[in-house]
Amino acid sequence: MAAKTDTTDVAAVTTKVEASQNGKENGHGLVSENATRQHALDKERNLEIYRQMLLIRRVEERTAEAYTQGKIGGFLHLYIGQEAVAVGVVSTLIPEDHLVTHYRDHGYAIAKGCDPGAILAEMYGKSTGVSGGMGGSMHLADVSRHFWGGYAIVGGHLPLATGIAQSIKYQGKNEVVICVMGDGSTNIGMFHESLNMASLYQLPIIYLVENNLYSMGTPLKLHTSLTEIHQKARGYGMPGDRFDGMDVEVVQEHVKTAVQRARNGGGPSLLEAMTYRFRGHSMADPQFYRTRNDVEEVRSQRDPIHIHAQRQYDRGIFTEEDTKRISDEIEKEVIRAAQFAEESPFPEPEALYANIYVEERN
Amino acid sequence: MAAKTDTTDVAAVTTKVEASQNGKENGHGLVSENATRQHALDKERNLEIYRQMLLIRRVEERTAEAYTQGKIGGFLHLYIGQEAVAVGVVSTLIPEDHLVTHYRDHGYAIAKGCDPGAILAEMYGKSTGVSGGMGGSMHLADVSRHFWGGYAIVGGHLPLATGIAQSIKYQGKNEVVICVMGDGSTNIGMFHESLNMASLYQLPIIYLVENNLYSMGTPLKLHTSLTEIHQKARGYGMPGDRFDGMDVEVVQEHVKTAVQRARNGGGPSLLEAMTYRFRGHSMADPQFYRTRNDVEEVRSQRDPIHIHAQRQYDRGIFTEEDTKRISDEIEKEVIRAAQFAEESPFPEPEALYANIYVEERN
Amino acid sequence: MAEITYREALAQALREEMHRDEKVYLIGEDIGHYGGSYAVTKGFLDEFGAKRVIDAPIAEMGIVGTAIGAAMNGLHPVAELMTVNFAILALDQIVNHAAKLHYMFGGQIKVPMVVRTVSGWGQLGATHSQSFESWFAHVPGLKVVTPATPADAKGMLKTAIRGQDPVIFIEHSLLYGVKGEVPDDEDFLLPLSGAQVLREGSDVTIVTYSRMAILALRAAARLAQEGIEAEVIDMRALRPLDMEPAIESVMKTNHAVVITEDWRTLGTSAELAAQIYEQAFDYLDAPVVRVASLEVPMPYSKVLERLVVPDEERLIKAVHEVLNR
Amino acid sequence: MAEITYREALAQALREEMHRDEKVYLIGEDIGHYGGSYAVTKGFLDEFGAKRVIDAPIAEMGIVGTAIGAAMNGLHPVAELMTVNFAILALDQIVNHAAKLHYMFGGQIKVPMVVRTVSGWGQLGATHSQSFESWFAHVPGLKVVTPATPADAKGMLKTAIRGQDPVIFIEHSLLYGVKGEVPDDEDFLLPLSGAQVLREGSDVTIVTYSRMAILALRAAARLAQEGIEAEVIDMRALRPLDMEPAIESVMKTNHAVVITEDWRTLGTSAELAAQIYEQAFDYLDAPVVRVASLEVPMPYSKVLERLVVPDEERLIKAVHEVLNR
Ligand SMILES: Cc1ncc(C[n+]2csc(CCOP(=O)(O)OP(=O)(O)O)c2C)c(N)n1
Ligand SMILES: Cc1ncc(C[n+]2csc(CCOP(=O)(O)OP(=O)(O)O)c2C)c(N)n1
Ligand SMILES: [Mg+2]
Ligand SMILES: [Mg+2]
Repeated sequence: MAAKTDTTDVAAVTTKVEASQNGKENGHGLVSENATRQHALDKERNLEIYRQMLLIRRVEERTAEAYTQGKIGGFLHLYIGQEAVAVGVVSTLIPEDHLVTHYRDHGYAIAKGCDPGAILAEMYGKSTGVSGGMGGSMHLADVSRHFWGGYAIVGGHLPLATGIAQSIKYQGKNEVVICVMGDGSTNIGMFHESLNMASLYQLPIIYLVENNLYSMGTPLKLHTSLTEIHQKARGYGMPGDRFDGMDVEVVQEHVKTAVQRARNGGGPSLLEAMTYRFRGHSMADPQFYRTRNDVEEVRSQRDPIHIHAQRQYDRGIFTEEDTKRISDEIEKEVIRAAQFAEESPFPEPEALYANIYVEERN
Repeated sequence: MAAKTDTTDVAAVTTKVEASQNGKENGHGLVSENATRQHALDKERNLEIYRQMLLIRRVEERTAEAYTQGKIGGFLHLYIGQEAVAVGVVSTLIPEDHLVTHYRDHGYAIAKGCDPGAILAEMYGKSTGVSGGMGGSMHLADVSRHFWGGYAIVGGHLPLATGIAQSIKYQGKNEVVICVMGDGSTNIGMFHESLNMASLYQLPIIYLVENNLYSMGTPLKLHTSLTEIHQKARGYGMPGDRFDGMDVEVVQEHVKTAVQRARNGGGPSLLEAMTYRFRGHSMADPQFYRTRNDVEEVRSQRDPIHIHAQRQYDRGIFTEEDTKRISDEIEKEVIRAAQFAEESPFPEPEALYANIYVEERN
Repeated sequence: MAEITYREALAQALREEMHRDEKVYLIGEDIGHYGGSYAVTKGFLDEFGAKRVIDAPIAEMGIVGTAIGAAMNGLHPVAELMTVNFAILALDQIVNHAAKLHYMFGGQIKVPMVVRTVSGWGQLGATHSQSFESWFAHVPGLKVVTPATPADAKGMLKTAIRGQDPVIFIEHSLLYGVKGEVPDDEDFLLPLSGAQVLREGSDVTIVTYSRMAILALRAAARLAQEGIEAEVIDMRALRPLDMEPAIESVMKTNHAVVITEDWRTLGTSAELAAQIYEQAFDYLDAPVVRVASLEVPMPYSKVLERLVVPDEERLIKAVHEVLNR
Repeated sequence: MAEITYREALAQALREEMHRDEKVYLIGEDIGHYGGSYAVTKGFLDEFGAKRVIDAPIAEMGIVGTAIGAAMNGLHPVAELMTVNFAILALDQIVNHAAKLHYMFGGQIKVPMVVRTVSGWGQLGATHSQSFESWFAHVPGLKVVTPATPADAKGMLKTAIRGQDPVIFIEHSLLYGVKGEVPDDEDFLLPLSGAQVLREGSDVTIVTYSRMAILALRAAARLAQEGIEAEVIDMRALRPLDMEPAIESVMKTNHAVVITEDWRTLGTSAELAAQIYEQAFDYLDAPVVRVASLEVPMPYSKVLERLVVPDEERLIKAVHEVLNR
């Protein structure tokens, strides 16, 4: 990789951002009355968090492998390094809540409970894929879980998510919508039109920016005038909040507040999770714009999975056995998933003309 | 007209906005040393301001007449009521400075010094029009004066104006660009993309919003989430300022500050002039959305031409004779202009295929 | 049956469908307080309230995109884009989203929505006088309707609103005042495809749609006076495209003129002509003559504008040309 | 003369013109620090600096619009839109502004700029695999170039940059690696219009452009083995459109196949076919056969995708069909 550019700034993630502190406290603040029952709950919940983050990590690693083997085509954007955001966010939702995200969508698909086998099968272009092999890596979806999918036109899904929120309010439901995007996506016109309408109509939606410091290869301060992205909320009279996206407990606390506000009719929010991708933008990325050291620095100090596990060890919630058992299970699960993808059939030629229209003629 | 909607809010213009105060003071603050020389200068400058505002008013009245006589076609958007903004703004500029505005452009064309005859001829579709009869009312321009014209796609001219500012900085010139738009135009994506780029690249441009409380017939608070439009600047780390757009001296003071900042490399600003149109959005507007009283209330209390003249009378700068003389001159000028338009020839059929390309073949 | 204008027919369709189905709502610029830029939704705000008649900000992508999202989650939005010239600002939402979601996600997502928009001209200048129906009709996943009569306007809009797919419904500003017989039956529905013979004739086939279909009828009447019987085919919808009536007609008349209001090169006339050649090659006594707008940005001056858009004279000249008279 | 890739040819053109004229600058997403999404501008940031190689925010309207503004005021911007699929987000700036300003203001404003963008596919899914050249080429005021060879890529890009009008320069992602002879003369300029005969043949005329022209040459070689001599016409530019070589060829071969990578209905193939019929009607022994992409949103799965885009087999089948063999 090239010499480190003066424009990169991993400090933003290596040193936890301000907001993250109180987030952490609240995190601990969770502990309450009946200690042992609470301990069991704590353990169960935190192991599940751990399991999901690790599952995402391992599935992504397997995905990268399959891509290099030529079994997955097109653009492939890995979520490695950002696991705490998807897992933290989804853990604050009820199943009916809606999720819409961009093409870097594998983590959300897994957090929303999609079967890793069906996810890999989609990337393999198999008919058993979550989208029948028609969408691929960038277009995973499971509408039955209100996971509306990943979208590949930057910013294109913001108006859609806003409309879903509008339909919720129109129908008097109390569901909320989470709309995930990257830092680079906040510069496009659809961001402005969507946030204005959401605030104007006080819609139950949270715009969640995963600020991983790069828009593809363009560093944050070269692509946006206000690098404190959460402050863009001010232009819409909307609350904004920034927090450490590498610490799953912090993510949970901050997202929970916004979700509650939205559910109680308090309207939309703009959240900014400070995070970092440990891999290139896509598998094709030569990463001229940052150095190996940049990546190593963050990975070694701020790996979200390590941060979570370590805290639970320190709190005496996890034992080495717990995490060992889980990673063994996940290893098997990933092998099974890959096998499922491998063995699944490709779509029949008939699939070509299916689903262009719901009604061929009307 | 329909019953007054609970959503209109003429108070915003009938009661001068906060910012306007200090503006006014500074206005008086202009007075300096040698009183009599100053008095002469003051008089000359203020009579010119008066002349331009009244000329706009009379030309617009004549334009409306010609439209009802079927001599002007298409959409016609009058500037009556907003004269203080165009005249105040242009009076703070040097001739090399650039002006780009929306389709409500007659006032700026006149303030930038275009000949009323050529302006009316353009609306008549005559070859002697400022744009050769090809543009019409919405597309007046005189590039030799760096008046880049009126644009009819809402928000469409913002990126263009931003690019002109970029070319100025690129070439190391010290000119500035004024980009005028309406309140409704601040909701479109191009507003966001333009302001972000202008702030990111610290371009010499002032985005001036003429907030006349309506986006066509949609009241301010129904079309934008942050009705204090100047505060939208916060989303771009850009200074914002709001002021009374019915008082030409206030306009001058506030615009001057932003122009100086831009000229000195201080980057872009977002200004909001509180104003009101005394006519419909266009000649086709039935104005169901406001009452005659709404309009009368503002017109009677806040007519920009009256405010300016009255202050000069009070300050002993203007005499009745001065203003009478000027309005007589203007009356003649408008008659001459209309006559010029009437008598000018229509374009020859050849004009149809001229100017599609600069180079037919290359 | 009642004689009403194209505008009233559209208003009837919207009103009836909104009363029929709570899930139908309208969103667009100035459709409420202003009363609709072409007065189609005049009175709707009072009748249905601000929840179902939404005065949107000037945000074409937001208007269409939120409508798509609402449709995905079960509503039936009718989004209004003031004119087709501004619709191209929302093209990403229409082409990259509305048209693709059902297919791209393997059938999981439906987008039952209508985008109403308007073509037209009248000294509005270069940016406000364009026709883009050929662009929308080029895209698989969209249905594109271009009604010429009040009856079609009502019947096709009602079907579009009750349908399950995204429909681009393109009206014409110079047709709003045109009157015609329209059934007042609340279930008066017309298919979103299917061309029609508006006038029978044996000498030449005129293939067209929208306002040009009305103009063609007038030209046909004049041609009749000189003994030329023109058959006028109104395509009515451009996707899906029903060429059958046009082909059958050409097989009978052996001569075809295609007339459209958009630019000629790569415009709608190219596809209509190409398909006539492909499907009636051996029946054509002469090349199909295409009549379309001149290829210039629309000039404001009326003396030039009137030269750009096809008129009866140009159509009649084209008929003479194809008949070699 | 040197053998270089299409990618290198484009880089050469940009580099030479930037050295020649200070007024030329580049703006686009990831053209600098990333090195260009297709590596065309790799190394440019170091060579020319951030003032002339601007890594823009993701803001297609802003990128094109600011470039238009800079062009209005005397610069010669080359705006890069990462792919044509995102270009439709900037369509308003291109169609309602770049294409119209010179005309609409009576010749007062000039827009000397180039928009470089890319068509292509390769398991990129429905929103990333489209071709919209027919849309740009429909618009008076724009010039539209679709080079198939490294030499055209270089020579036409240089002319476009030195020109005074807005040019939409559409590359093809699957051509970047293709090599060809390219003059290294710094003033190697090629006209922005003018179709060319890439291969002579007497039996059938294949009319096409961009990547399909290369594919047509391969198909023609195979056809030759069965004794069919195909003449291949590369249109090179779609606006202005030069039909003469195609028409002359058809007058000789009496048979034509049009092959394009965009969707068939209302696509580029419609206009090309229509004009062949119009100008060579009496010379055609059979209807022109159009080969184009199947009318579906592009599926991701490779087993389906490969059925959508025209390949040599489909072209050869079409030639057999038109020759009735
Ligand atoms: C409208 C549009 N423009 C450009 C692209 C190409 N593109 C895909 S991802 C990307 C960068 C997005 O960065 P960011 O929003 O920060 O998300 P991240 O990849 O970092 O998660 C770009 C430029 C696109 N897909 N859509
Ligand atoms: C992109 C676009 N959408 C819609 C329109 C139609 N339109 C013209 S003016 C206007 C209202 C603009 O209001 P505002 O920006 O406040 O300016 P004002 O007319 O009040 O000066 C609308 C909706 C347009 N010209 N362009
Ligand atoms: Mg990012
Ligand atoms: Mg306004």
